[in-house]
Amino acid sequence: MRERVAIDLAHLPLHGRSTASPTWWGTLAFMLLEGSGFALAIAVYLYLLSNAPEWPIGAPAPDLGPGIALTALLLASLVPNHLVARWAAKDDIRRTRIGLLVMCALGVAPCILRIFEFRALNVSWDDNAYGSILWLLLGLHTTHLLTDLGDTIVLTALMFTRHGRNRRRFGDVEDNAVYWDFVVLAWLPIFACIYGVPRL
Amino acid sequence: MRALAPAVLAALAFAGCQRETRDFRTDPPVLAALDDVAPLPNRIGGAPPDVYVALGQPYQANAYALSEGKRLYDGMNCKGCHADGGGGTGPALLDGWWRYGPDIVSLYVTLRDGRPRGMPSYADKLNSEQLWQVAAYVQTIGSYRAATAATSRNDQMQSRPSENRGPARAPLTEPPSR
Amino acid sequence: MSAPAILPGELDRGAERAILHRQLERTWATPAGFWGALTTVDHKTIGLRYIVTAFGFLALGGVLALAMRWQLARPESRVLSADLYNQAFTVHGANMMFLFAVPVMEAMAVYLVPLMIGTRNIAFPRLNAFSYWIYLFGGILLWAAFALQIGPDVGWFAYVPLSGPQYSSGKRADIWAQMITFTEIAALAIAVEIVVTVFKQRAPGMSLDRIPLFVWGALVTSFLVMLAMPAIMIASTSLILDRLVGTHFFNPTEGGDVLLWQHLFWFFGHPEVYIIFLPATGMVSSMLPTFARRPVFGYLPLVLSIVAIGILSFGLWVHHMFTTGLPRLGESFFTASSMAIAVPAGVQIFCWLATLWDGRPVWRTPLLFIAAFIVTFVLGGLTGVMVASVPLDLQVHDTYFVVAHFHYVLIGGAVFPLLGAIYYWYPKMTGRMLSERLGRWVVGLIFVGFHLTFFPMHFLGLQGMPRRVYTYQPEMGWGAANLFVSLSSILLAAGFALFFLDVIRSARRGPVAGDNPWDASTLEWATTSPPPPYNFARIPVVTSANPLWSEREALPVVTGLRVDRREIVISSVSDATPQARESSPRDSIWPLVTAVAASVMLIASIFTPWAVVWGAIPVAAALIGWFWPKGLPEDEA
Amino acid sequence: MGLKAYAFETSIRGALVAGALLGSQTARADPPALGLETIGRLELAWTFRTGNPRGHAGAPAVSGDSIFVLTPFPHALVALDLQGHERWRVVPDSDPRAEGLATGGGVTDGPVLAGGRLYLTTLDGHAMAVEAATGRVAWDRAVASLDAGETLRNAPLVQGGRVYVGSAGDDAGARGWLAALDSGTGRELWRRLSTGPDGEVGIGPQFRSAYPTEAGADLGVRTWPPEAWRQGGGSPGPILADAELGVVVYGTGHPAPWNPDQRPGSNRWTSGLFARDAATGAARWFTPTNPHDEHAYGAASPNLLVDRPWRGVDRKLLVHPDPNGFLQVLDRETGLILSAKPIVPTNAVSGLDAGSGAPVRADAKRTHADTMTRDICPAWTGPVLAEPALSAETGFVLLPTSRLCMDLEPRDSGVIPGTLSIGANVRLKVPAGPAGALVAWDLEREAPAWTAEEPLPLAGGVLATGGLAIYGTLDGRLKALDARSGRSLWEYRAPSGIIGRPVAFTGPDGRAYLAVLAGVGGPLGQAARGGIDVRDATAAGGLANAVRQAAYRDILGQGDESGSLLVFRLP
Repeated sequence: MRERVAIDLAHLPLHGRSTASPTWWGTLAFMLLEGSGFALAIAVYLYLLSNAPEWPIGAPAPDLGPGIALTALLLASLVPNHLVARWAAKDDIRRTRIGLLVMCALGVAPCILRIFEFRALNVSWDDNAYGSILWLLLGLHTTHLLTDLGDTIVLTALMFTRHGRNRRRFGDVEDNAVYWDFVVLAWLPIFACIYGVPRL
Repeated sequence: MRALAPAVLAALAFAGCQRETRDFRTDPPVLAALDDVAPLPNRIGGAPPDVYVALGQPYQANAYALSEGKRLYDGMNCKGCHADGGGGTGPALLDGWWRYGPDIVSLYVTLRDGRPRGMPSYADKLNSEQLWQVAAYVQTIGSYRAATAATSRNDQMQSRPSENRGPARAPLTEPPSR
Repeated sequence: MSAPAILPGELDRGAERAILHRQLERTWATPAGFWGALTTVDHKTIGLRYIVTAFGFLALGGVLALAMRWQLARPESRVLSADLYNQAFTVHGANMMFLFAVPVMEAMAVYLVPLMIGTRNIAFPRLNAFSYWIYLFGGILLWAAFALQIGPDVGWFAYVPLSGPQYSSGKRADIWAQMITFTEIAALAIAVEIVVTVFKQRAPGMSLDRIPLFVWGALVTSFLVMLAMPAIMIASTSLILDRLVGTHFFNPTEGGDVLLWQHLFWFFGHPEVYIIFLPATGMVSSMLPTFARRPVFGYLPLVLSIVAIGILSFGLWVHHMFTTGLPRLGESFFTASSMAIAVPAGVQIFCWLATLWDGRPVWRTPLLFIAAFIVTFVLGGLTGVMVASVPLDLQVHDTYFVVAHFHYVLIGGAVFPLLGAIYYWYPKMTGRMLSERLGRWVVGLIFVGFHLTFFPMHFLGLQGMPRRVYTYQPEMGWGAANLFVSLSSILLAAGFALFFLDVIRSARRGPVAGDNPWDASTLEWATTSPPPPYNFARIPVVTSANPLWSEREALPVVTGLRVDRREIVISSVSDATPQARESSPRDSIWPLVTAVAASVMLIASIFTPWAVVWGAIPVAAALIGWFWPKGLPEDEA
Repeated sequence: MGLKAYAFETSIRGALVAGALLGSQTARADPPALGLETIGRLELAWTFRTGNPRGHAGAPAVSGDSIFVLTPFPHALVALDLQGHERWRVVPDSDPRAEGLATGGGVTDGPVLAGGRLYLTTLDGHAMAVEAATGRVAWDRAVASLDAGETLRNAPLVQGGRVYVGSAGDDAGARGWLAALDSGTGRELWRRLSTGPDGEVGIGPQFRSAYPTEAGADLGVRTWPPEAWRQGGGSPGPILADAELGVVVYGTGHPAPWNPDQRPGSNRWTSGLFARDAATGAARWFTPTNPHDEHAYGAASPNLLVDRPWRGVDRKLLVHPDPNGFLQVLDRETGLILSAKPIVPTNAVSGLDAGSGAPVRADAKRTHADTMTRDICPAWTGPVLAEPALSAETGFVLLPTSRLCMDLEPRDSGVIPGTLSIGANVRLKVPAGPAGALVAWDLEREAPAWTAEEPLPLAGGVLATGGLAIYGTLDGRLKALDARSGRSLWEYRAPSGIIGRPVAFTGPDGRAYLAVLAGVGGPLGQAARGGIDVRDATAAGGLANAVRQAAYRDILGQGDESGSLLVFRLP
């Protein structure tokens, strides 16, 4: 078919940032499908609750200590997270590197607390359905914590190599920050389910 | 064409794999032959029937047979004395330290003929195949056969960690005090 | 004649057309040979592979169906043992739903969507490659298990407690559940790709109201996948956990619930029907104007009904559970919403009829399939309205009436349009036409064979013949009808055999097609058949909903893209204004490596939960290999 | 104070000498008797190891300078002198099959001394009479059939020339019965069953129940599904006799199987209290306490006969600590329930219906086939497993209680000879708070006078003597409390847990003795000795689940390879 040139796009940037980036939208899409996974897991929790004559079943409510500490830590991590995103948006390699190191530490710490959190549930996954759904919820979120931590660590390593000074990588740092927001925010309803609902 | 040779080889290797067969009905002559155990004079251990070996010891590594055994264990009131392996009126089975040893033939003879201290005979209640199934299941309770096949927990009150949960459970290293 | 060396940063502006093609070829082409086959990320190669694999599974599933019909042809037949029959109907159902219907629809989207919206590759092409491998390994898992006689034997929806730890010994149900995981990972990956491709990679000027209807169908389907498939992931994961580590999600004694399974399953399972059906309607809407020789009637109502069906499909799941004794009010609600979905479905059908009515129909094979689809689907829809009413559903639940109903909906509603779509797009995919003469035979045999096979099943169901029985007694009086059904199924099989024959034969010997054999209006016909690795030498600019009909002299295109790296145009979501020149990743072996590592982890986790821990390490390593920059021009920004 | 304790002749568990009356009658100025002041000086005189590892329930019998111990199955009857030397030993033939029917640890009780003879029953179904002086077996009768699932657990009751023997084995689907034998020859005089037609049960013209629900022909058949009464359970518990009224009184066990949905109906005459004519066995009255028993409670708990004023009128009372957690006080002439108050935390039963005497069950704790009901209190073992005692000095009834709860899931089960058709999955649980307590019940106020809490359930009987309450615990402590206040006065650490009942007596030397059997076992102590794998929460009737809890874990390792008789003496 014959063609006629209508527009010249040479002026466009070689890489789109934020909403102009497919990665950003891809991250959003993954958040949507994982979010619907979280929502369904919570729906399972509420469904089992609605069937049970008593809740929690055969166990005291989970101890609050580790859970509250972890929630506080996650919420606090949002501040450096947004700072890193801002520095990355400004292509500030030095601050981005420091910020990512901080975020690595803030990714490891919740994982350690999570170990104590599993112990604080006061119920094993094979005791009853209440224990099962608690472990599933916590396990599901832990998977997200771990994957994002792995992502952050690899990205941090990457930023310290010659590939770091690249707008594409700064964009990755921004997308990673968006995903961390999701991991933190997805935790809040789960936290309410695990710790709040048995105390109602 | 070069890719074809490995594919054919792989298919042949695959064809050699063991199939998990589930016969819902066993031939009567096989049933009769399955009862032909040769226990030692003290009735502990012994030789399984030839047909059992010829069939490839079909009960101990077959999940279906094991779960049939578990179903019978429940239905034949084994639980009344041995609970879910923890014992009670009868001795515990979970610990694997058994009065008549871990041998499948011992278990078969125990189930078929009973034992003096209260273990009844099931010879007139179960056929030989069912006896083998229960014997094989009981063996898995004591962890004498780990591995390739296991039953899982039942949809009922949780009594002990699921059979196939986590790494295989090793028998205790010391006999428990009696 | 070789192309001159490509300079770093070189643009496509000045080059002659032939040189430009060679430069793009060098940048975009997958190397020939085995290694190239393993590493390619070309959406066309992967899409074709996907389609061929899916049809391969269709053929396998069809053979199983024939085996079951052979067994059921006579009362108390001994062709298949009870155990084998259980596996046969389970593998048939699971195969057709998870390995054929959903993947083939997504595969068609993988192949067609980038072409139809005028871009050079799908978004996240490596994820696309990964998706195919994972899908393939999942399919092999199911069929290898069946060959080893450890195939699942619990029905394609694997209801607990039958599939639970107590009643389903061995690893059969686990294989079903893990096969689900494989295919869901594959489907979710494609859904993400399609959404991002449609949102961000449309040719400049392709605003929302110029998107081809098939792309709309694929887009809404992708959202359905992202919202519904997590339900089955949660369900199958819970089932595996129940079976492997002794959780109690479905153990009523310890606070679990067996109905929870059905809720989760049908929360996915009902949208699943529309995941299969919506792309099919999209295909119909895209093919119809070509053969009616006029733009589709009611573009906006068609788009709105696709979206409406997508939304309503989430409110229907309980109508699969009417016999479980739910509260009356809930049943009434779900009956009402089941009826409500007939409205957008009806709007679509009337739009199609209006398009035909007003056009000058050219009765080629694809249009014949569309006609077969409309007739059959309307019949299936009618029985659907019948089973959506609680009293009748109680009567025919789990009988052959339901078998007949869903085969009418699925084969009539999805397979007929799909076969038409294969006839329609085959020239684009291969450069050659399928035989029109054989095509008419195929339509005839399949249409007649289908109705003769499945229509009598309605009566068998009303006579009380239950589903999933491996035999029946002569006194039941079902023998004659069953024999008739079984004989008719040979006719249906013959139609499919002829179709496969034509497809294989025409790939080499069919008449050469040319760029646009049907004189169609959408962008995929603007490029060569088959398209080059880069799809379009220059990305088109879209000025209407039927660009090839409105720009008959010369297609407006863009320039200014680099030829030394794989470059695509990123455009805005609503009106497709160009925003950036983005790079598209090169071929890579890492998606395959990751898929192998993930498969090892998933299959091993059927046997031990520790596989998840140890198996995650190679998966993570492979992912790092996948994403670590290699210093290529594509990494520039 | 108008109070008379039927301590010895009518003793439920055969100790000749027990309780306050003897203590006070034989008291001399010097040497001192066992009492509040002297208990601190009590010291161990000697021990005798029985060589039997099972649980040692009940008490030894004492006569003059001899102590008689019947060891658990396989039994040996041993006569010892007061220095601990063996005089003679009788080892009856034993049928090892009895072990397979020995539910709840298979503890037995006895012997009983009467008229120079020792009467005993064996687990494998024999009733025997042995000359106390020589150890010669006077007679030996097989009265219970192992083939039918019957065993003998409770000590016989000897009174008026008759030996009363009650069967055990309702978990094996056996019909419970009470038989009377001639004490001279062992000839069976009559046998009455707990289920079946009126003729077999002994319902006749003499039968007058205080409750209208008990009237009607063949209730023992009609309140069951067809033929289900043939394996209906209802084994008698400990038997008491009132010579004045000429009756024997006992509770019947729970119906079989456990699953209530397999036996719709009120399942007469299980889970209730029977009074029978001592001479003919004809039923006088029956008071149901757990009709259509859903929790395997039964009513076969050890009772007390007390004569005291009740609301201003002198009455012959039956004090019955029912397994459903309520202490019931009945008029034993009519079977009318006068009072019912919970003695442990309960939730399965909220109270008694005044008109029918039937318990009012809480809907949340009802049980059905294949459905688990959680946290039912009390557990199937009931609150009182061993003999309570009446403290003569205070008038309090001393109740050794356990406060266990349970999760119960009844399941369908069939009767297969030689097996136990329990068919239920059960887990015992220790609720928050102490698992046991010695409760001093004030009959007047219908409330506890004081409660001595124990970390473990109490499974052994209580001795009330000299103003003291003496009892043993599962973790092997023998304790003496002040019966007025519950203040702890003395404690001794035994080599094994105690489920036996202490006896006090005065020897020919005039010194005060205390004897008790140590040897943990029984339904609440079985796990201590090993042989149970606590990884299975349902092992040993669900006991394993309780033992896995921290509160109960102390019991592990309390078992000894052999039980022993501990004999204490005041200096």
